[in-house]
Amino acid sequence: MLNYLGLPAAASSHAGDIDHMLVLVHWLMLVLFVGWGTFFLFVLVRFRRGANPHASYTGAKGKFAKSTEVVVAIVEIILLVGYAIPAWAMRVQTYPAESDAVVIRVTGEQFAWNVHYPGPDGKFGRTSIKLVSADNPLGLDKTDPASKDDITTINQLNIPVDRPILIHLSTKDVIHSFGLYEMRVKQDAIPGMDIPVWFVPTTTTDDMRKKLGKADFDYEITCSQLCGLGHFRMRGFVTVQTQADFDKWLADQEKELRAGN
Amino acid sequence: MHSDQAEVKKSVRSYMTVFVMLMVFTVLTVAASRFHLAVPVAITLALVIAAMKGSMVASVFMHLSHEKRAIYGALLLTIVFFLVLLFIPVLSMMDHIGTPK
Amino acid sequence: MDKAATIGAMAPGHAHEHEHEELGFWRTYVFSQDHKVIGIQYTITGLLFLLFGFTLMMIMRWQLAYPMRPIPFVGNWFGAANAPGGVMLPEFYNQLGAMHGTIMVFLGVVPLAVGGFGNFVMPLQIGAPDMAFPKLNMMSYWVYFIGGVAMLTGFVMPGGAAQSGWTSYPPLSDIATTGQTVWLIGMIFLITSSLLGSINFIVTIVQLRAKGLTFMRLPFFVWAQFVTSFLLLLAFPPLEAAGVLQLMDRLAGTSFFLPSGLVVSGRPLLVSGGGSPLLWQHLFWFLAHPEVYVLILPAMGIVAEVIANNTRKPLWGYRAMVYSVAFLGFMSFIVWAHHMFMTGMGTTMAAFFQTTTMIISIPSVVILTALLLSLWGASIRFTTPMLFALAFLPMFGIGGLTGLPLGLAPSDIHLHDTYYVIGHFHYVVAPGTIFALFAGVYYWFPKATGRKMNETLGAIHFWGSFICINFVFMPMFIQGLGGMNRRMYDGGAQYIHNAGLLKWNIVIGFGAWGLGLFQIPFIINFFSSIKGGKRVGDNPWDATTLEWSAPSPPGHGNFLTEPIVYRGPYEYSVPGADKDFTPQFEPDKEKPGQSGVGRGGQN
Amino acid sequence: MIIPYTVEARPDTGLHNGKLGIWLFLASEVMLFGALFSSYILLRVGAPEWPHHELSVKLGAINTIILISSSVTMVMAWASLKMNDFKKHRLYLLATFALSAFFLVNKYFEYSEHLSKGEGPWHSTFFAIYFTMTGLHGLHILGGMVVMAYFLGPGAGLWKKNPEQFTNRIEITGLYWHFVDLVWIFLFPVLYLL
Ligand code: HEA
Ligand code: HEA
Ligand code: CUA
Ligand SMILES: [Cu+2]
Repeated sequence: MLNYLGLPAAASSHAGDIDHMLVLVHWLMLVLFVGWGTFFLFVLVRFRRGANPHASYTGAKGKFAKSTEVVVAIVEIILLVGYAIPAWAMRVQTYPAESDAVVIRVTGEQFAWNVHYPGPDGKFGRTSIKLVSADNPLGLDKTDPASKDDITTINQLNIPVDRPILIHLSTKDVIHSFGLYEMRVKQDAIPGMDIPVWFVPTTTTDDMRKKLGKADFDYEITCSQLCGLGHFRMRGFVTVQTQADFDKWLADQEKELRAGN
Repeated sequence: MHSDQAEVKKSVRSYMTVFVMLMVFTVLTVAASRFHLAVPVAITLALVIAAMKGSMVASVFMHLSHEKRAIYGALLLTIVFFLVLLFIPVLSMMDHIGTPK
Repeated sequence: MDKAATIGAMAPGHAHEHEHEELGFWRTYVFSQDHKVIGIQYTITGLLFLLFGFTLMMIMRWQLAYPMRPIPFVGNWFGAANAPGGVMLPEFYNQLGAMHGTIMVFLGVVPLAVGGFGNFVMPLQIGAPDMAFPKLNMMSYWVYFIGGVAMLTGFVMPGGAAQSGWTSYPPLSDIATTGQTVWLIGMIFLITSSLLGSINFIVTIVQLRAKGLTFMRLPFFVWAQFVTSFLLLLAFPPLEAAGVLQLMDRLAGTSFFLPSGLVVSGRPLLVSGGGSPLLWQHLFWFLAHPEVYVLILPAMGIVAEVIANNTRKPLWGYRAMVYSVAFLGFMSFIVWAHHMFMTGMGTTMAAFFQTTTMIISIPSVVILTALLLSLWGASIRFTTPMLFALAFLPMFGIGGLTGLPLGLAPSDIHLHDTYYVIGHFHYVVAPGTIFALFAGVYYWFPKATGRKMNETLGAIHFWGSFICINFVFMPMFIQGLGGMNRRMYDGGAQYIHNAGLLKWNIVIGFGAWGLGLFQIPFIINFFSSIKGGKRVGDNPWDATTLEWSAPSPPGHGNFLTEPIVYRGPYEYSVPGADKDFTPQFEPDKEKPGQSGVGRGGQN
Repeated sequence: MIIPYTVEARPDTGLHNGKLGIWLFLASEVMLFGALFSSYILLRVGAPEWPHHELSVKLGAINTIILISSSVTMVMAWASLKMNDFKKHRLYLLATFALSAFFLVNKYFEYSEHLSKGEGPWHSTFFAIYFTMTGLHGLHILGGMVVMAYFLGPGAGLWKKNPEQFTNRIEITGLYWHFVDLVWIFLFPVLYLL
């Protein structure tokens, strides 16, 4: 079934669970629809006026209806208790420890994604809305020592493969929604809140390009919540790299940062 | 007229009793608020008194103590949804994975 | 003793004609207090709004099929502020989207399904001379009309109409242009209108049922209207409150929905802060989920009537259907946050709302099953209303079934805010509700006018619409599963992962314009049949419910003699009867008259 | 054409149309104010701190007493009709009207004091809620006054023609009025005392 649903390639450790659920629900839907649909078409032909000029007052008999209803209810309970509730708990209760994970802040604004890495010291610098300006969209306080090594990018998220990624999601203005389709991640960014999102990417961008046979493939960040006239173009990119490549990327950024100052 | 005069006279007496009780309760709430009780206690007390006053108004002035079934039915439904509306949004704010920024 | 006699008292033919003449044009046709005239006013206004809302969408589908290309024919009408050179701007796309949603739901379907059919049919089906509060009824219509017009003035406001989606999520809507203020004012009018209407409906159903018409003898349509009215009555006020709060945010500088520390376009927003954007979402969905059942229940009611009539047999499981519809109504108040899974819900709340969502799907399955099984043993007449009613079943089935993966939070992660959601709900509202409403128009047209609509044009309308509409909405599931987001001005052309899905936008476009073309036979049929349709008697469909005992069209006060009900609503093909339908109003042969059944003798 | 049960009760439900209608209306009002109270709870629970004693308890308490008294005069206006005493009815209704006017005057002083201190709805979440809730409540008072004015003026003629219907109408007005009082009974502690 999975092949027929046409989902984007899966690239995170929990994507399998979600795809599995989608497959199961769609099986349920298909069986019900085909079952009822066949019955429906049969009845339309069999009991058309021409074939059955006199209707029966009593109509259908038997426990057929009740048993379908009970079956639907049971399947739904299994889906809920067996899959949906545990899978959701996995997403929102068992966060990786900050020490094991790659911790990144992502802040939405009309119409871009600001990405903020803590740098080698592992600490995010102080930010303040008073300092926000065109070349400092996050309002990073340059006087705070912790901010000295912080790396910020716009619409570009680099992450290492096979490591838990913990993102602190927030927004400066309106609601946006952080969607990574291949990672099966979607989370609204709500003003006034810092919302944690985590996942473990399993395939680097390069590997995925090879796997799909598409040289121009890239993981994308979509904005899934209407946020104004630029909503449709609020796109970012994710580059999943090997740990070595990622470390090198960080070091390059660091060098650039120092050169800039 | 359906109810006879004597019955109305009797209810007038209960209106007056309720009036006096409402006044007493009002004074009580104001007085209680001066004692600077702990916040949860103060809130509970004030709401309990308000609920008592409210139910007196509803049952006596609005004759809810002896109303027809259709009206009880509609109100029961309303109360259920009222409580849902009052508490589920705040409960779901408390069961939220985000933290204030 | 009892005033029921008054219904009969005014009955004789010339008495009511006399009254008519006294009222004059304005009070007969414009500020009428007659539920039938008001029902027709609602119906026509509702249909026009539907057509308007659909037109907006046909224009949008051009932009989605051929992004940034000038809109043919009408492109130049919109002015440089909206579509310079005939090419739509993103702001304008968002306006059209928000207004399409609002118009279809609040100005089209609800007024048509509840205000139109409910008003016209329900009092007739329960044997009442009119609604319980005729003046209030008139006011509901005019308040609705004013609200609708107010909302449309947004299009000529500076900055254009509301453009934050029909959901109007703040902070976006708080900082939006003036069109949003008009939208809010319009909504407050619409809500008030619906409230007045729902009070009237409930009182009418409880108080004005004819002699012998117990609750378990009510036609299913009346039950659907009854439950719908409760949804309107109790779910709408929270949105009214929310609307007031948003108006305060926009006009009085409050921060109900604005937290502290917002930076908009690089500048700090100067408000006190301390609000919560999620508060709006709770209040909005507290209404809007019950609202979707407001859209579907009257539709199910119409389908049930048409199916019973055209199968020539009683509905299967009437009782189960009634209990299900009541249960559905009740449950619809506690599922709302399934629209909010992605806002950061914890495990407990998510479990609660997923469970209630799964529970609510069961009564829908029961109702659909009952309607399907009603076909067993039938003698099906494929009349135009029946075609639409039959199509409703699998179409609602698709829409309903695709609700299930949305209702499970983990699978909703992938589907939320994609075209899958758009596909889901359009299957329930368009080939579902709209088809049911078409069935209703064809079915009750003879009651309102004394003439039938043309069956050939009807069949063309049906088959054309049925085929086209599936080309519109089926591809949306493919797009949604592939990860195409909704509310995308360029149809998602920016994104690499959508590349393979864009071709469907063209298919959908042609589906939508084809659908538009196939409405022409309907419009022609509708207007030409008013004067030119085939004349028919009072009961052209050989139906059993009370509305068919009144003259077509019914006069002021509806019935010539006081209606008395002797049996359940769907006594078709009763064994031993001399014809294949035994109306509710026909006395039993053995005990003629049964005049012992007084108004009070029922429960 | 006459609509049945506008005056007398339908035997099986025991209600006349207006009575059921007004209760349904009040049910919707419960949900309207319910949503506002819900917003209040949600915003207050989410707020880092909440202001105390911003409002004058004295003015609030006076208004509570005024409204409670007006509820009593209202129910007496109805009871007088039941006892066939139209004169007394008018006196009580007039008293109710006057009390509601006092209430609004009091409210006016309260509002203008806060506004002059710059404590408008834009000032803080607390004042936003205070003005919205009391403002909406005030509009309900105003609506009730319009209805009372009608029954003191042109509407009073119905007593001669159809006393029972007139009594029903006053009863319905009363139900609405008690509800407005009831809302205030909750607003007062919630806004002024907590
Ligand atoms: C009339 C309108 C209507 C109806 C009836 C429904 C019915 C249901 N809806 Fe839908 N829904 C909407 C209108 C409707 N919805 C709208 C407008 C939105 C989007 C709003 C927005 O964001 O803008 C939405 C969005 C929406 C979401 C949010 C998605 C998201 O944003 O991520 C969810 C999630 O749980 C959901 C679930 C359901 C469920 C479980 C049902 C269930 O009640 C369905 C139960 C029905 C069945 C299970 C079918 C049973 C039938 C058969 C078994 C028979 C098959 C028959 C044949 C083959 C003949 N809906
Ligand atoms: C009841 C609700 C309803 C109905 C019926 C429809 C009907 C249709 N809708 Fe829509 N739609 C919404 C409610 C509805 N919609 C909502 C709530 C949204 C979300 C908005 C948002 O994002 O905020 C939406 C969004 C939406 C989108 C997504 C836009 C986006 O995300 O960017 C699309 C895209 O194709 C679409 C298409 C259509 C189409 C092609 C129809 C067609 O099925 C239309 C068919 C209509 C008819 C067939 C009517 C015909 C009428 C007549 C013929 C009358 C004749 C007149 C007389 C006789 C007087 N709708
Ligand atoms: Cu940001 Cu949409
Ligand atoms: Cu819903």
